[in-house]
Amino acid sequence: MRRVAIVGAGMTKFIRRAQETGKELSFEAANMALNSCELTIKDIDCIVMGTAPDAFDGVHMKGEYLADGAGAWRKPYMRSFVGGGTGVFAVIQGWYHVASGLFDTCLVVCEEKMSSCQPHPQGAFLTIFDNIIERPLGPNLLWIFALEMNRYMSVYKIPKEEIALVAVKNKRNAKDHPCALLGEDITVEDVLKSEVLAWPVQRLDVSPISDGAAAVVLASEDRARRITDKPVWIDGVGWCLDTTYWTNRDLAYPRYVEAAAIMAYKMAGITDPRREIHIAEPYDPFDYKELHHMEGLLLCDKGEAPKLTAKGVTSRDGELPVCPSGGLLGVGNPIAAAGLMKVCEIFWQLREEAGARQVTRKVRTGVAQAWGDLMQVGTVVVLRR
Amino acid sequence: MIRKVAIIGTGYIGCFPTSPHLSYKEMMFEAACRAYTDAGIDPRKDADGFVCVSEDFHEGTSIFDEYVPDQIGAYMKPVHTIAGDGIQGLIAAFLKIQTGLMNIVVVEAHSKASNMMFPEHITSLALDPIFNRPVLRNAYSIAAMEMRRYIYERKIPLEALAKVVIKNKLNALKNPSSAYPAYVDADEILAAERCFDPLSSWDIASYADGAFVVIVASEEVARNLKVKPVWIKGVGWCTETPSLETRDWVNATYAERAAEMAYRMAGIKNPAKEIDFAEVDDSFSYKELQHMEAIGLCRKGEAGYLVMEGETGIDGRIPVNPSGGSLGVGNLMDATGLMRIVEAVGQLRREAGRRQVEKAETAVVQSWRGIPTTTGAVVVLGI
Amino acid sequence: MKMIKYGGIALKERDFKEGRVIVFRDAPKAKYLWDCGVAISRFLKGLKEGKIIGRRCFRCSRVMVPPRMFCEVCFRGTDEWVELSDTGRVNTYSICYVTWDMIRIKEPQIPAVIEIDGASRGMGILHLISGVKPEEVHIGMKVRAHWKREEERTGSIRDILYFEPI
Amino acid sequence: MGIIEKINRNNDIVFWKGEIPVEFLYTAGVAGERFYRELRDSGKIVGSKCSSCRSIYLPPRIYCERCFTETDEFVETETPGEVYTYCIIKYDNEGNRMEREEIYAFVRFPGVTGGLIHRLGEISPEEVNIGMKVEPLFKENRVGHIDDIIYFKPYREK
Repeated sequence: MRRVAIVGAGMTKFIRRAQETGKELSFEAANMALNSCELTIKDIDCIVMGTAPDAFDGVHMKGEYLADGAGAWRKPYMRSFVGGGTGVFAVIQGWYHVASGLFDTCLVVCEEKMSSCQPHPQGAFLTIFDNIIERPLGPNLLWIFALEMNRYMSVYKIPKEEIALVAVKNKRNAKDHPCALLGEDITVEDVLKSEVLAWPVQRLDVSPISDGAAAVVLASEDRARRITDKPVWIDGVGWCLDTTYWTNRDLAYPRYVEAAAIMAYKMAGITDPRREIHIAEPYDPFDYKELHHMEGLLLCDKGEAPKLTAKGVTSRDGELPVCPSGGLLGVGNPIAAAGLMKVCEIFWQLREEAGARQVTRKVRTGVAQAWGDLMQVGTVVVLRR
Repeated sequence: MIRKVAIIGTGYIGCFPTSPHLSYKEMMFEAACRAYTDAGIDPRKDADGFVCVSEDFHEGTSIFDEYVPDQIGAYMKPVHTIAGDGIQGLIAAFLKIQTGLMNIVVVEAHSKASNMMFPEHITSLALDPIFNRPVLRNAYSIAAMEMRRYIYERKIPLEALAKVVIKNKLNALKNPSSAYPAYVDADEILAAERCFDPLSSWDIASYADGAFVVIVASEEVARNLKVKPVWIKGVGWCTETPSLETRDWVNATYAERAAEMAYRMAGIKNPAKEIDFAEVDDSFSYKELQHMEAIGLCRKGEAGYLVMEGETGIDGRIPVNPSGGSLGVGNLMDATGLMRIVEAVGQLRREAGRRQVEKAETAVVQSWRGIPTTTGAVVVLGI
Repeated sequence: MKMIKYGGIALKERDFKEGRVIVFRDAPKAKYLWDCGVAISRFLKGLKEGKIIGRRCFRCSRVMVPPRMFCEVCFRGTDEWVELSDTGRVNTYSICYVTWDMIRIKEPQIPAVIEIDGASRGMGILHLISGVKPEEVHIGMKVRAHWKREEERTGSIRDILYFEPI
Repeated sequence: MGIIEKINRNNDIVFWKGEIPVEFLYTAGVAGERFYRELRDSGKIVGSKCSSCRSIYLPPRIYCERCFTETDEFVETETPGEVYTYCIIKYDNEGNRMEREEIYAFVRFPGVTGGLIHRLGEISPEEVNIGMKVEPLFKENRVGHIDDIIYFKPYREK
């Protein structure tokens, strides 16, 4: 199989309401990614766009609308999505474009402008539910998280305090991220006292709605070595979609994340992820999701992730730094862009370019993961220096 | 180093002007069952990956990939959506097989256009919201303006466009799966009101419902099955620009670029000679001519003559849209490209019945994503 | 090393309210009339009659609700309709204080996944719980559907007003 | 494989009505903001210029789509423009006949890549032709909207 590397990365600030159009945000991120590896658009063979529901940006076929902002002028350009899993999936899509042998370079861009959606982006989320037997109940996105979180807490007997530690850690980490929307010092108390939205979900358990874009440049092995002396290899990719009928599943454990992780680990030759993975960016739109996903990624036993967090294992100076970027909880959550931001973070960490966010231990192998749809999809990439 | 990749099975249901007896899930399930039966494979055991093709506002559901896996046999497997045309979905499957990661990949696309209460409003929603959408009260105005400039530059008489409609609707009469077959004459078409002048309603393909599943496999797998493989010899796709103001209004540059890429891969130097028949996008009558020129079936300015002289009929020198195209079968939105693939596979396997073209060894299939886009894809198929 | 410039100009709610930024508005007419198809038409008809209908697959023997005409595990057509009980157990629940457009409500809603009796283990549907104090709801709680009056039922998931403790 | 039981009586057909209940609020963007401010405040139509390929984009944008570099200069567009193509629309998006048919045209300007798509006025459909010169008619009370141009009308030399 042809080896593919990430050679450049870029992103915009994640902000609540951007002045830029979605196209302009895409350009800013893509341009930064190209500049970071000193390439121009002429060096790019194809473009991949990842962006989730059209109902955020308010443009039907928004992949088409965003094309010029992503540098796709007269190039092969394809948009994919798997709900919230899109940001990491876009890298997988870019990977198969280059690994196929058809292209040597690929620019991957992810964008989301949620602020266009009125009266609230929840209007778009409402329409992710089944059109006939769920939407008439007036569901909101918080429901599914709350239902899953409650199930997770109940099955593994996890107290809310332990989960809140994730929000505390990630928002603190985000203070060092120049693009972060919500980097701040909070305490477990603050989380537990914050407004109850949909119990057990409280205001500070949730990542903020945001506008933003991110981009990475991928290259084949030969090209990558000519572009940079620090390529970061995409050594494993995996994705999996579980049944649509989410009310027929046990929400306590994300088996689809496990399936995606196993696929990616197998490809990367990883047999003992707990030893071989040095750093992780699991998807954390809500604090408990980080824990849920660490378990799905087989980085710890089921129900054990909170203990690792409490022990400090997952902090930046810990043995397994998790979401050193600040994650979605701290940096912000422009859905697809947030997923790609995680890949950017692992890229910077493995190259030791993360500045104030650089983790203490030496890291060589990292994993980024995103999740989405009706608690249904896992997307995983394994990256190596 | 390119792996040989084949289409090993196709299945579909449709096409209908409406389809109230089945939900979209049930339609997808039926199409999938037919495709798996055609290929003789079990999706739960044999398929490595799945691609579905859809757009949220066509479905009325955000992030539609949620509602895909169960009914196509993809539950707990690698599935993703391509928000593109069916052919782009097919290309995504092709690429995955090229990596060596997968051997059998299933592509699905469908249309439930009849479920949209105001499809033109949805099309308008694709327009730039700050420069174009506030001005244009009908999305067809873009096609109308493009048609005007195209026929002006190429000096194409309206009779030639009427001929495209006549031919495609006639071909559709020979296609049991078409939603809008008809025998019409030029006078009837030319007398119609130009409701979006210069477009008349004859020039616009009406929407139809249908579901399509195509199964793609590596050579090793294809050779071990009973089916006769149809090889994917070349693929190409391209987006010109979403900007109405900076695009090429005369040439379908996206199709030109996509075709160049596909022909290069397939080793085709002279498509007009080497291609036996073509399925090209005809969402609007003038688009068939524009696309024929773009993918090199004739020189620029010649398409009108070819059609007028009957060269693009089923018995002509270069049959174009033997299926009946979008004008005859119906506009299947994101599924249109796969409908054309299914037709081409049927022709190459010589299973096309009354509309079988005589020489069917190499085919080109082209798609366009519809107004207001400049995105298209091209696939070269052969036996 | 190049200077890194991160794009993204932050606007404030104020900028919009006070007209300091040029904006365009649109309300799409994204309206649909969906085909319910075989399985869901029958499910809705059942609800009108005060019944919850499931569907069985003979190969894996699962009884599925919501019903579907295909079994995703076996990949084959499902085989027969099954009339389920209108009782079940709470699989998980939440106590929600905001509406879908994030307006705060006084009386919280209690959405829940309810495993329906008569369907296979773990087969639930999304619905609401009421007629109980929020703090008394618990996972595993037995509940029964509280139906609308027969003449008010229209063939909708809302023909069940909510589930209440037995 | 297959659906074992189907609907075969029209009596049993059921539809369900629904929608995507959202509204949208779009910012004009960095380049759009500049365009609409100039239009509103000084009745100018500005494009943006790419310093590497020297293309002038209209509508303006912050990047050159071809070179994919930042555009760095806004320049005023000279009128009159020229009708590149046009159409006459008689029905709206719901198929209703419009009270008055509208003529839309793509108007290009000298030295500019791009142009503006807008209405034509003060002319009947039969009189329009490709290549004709047109100029914008501005509203008096402009708010920063594309409708600040009422329409383009046939150009008469002053």
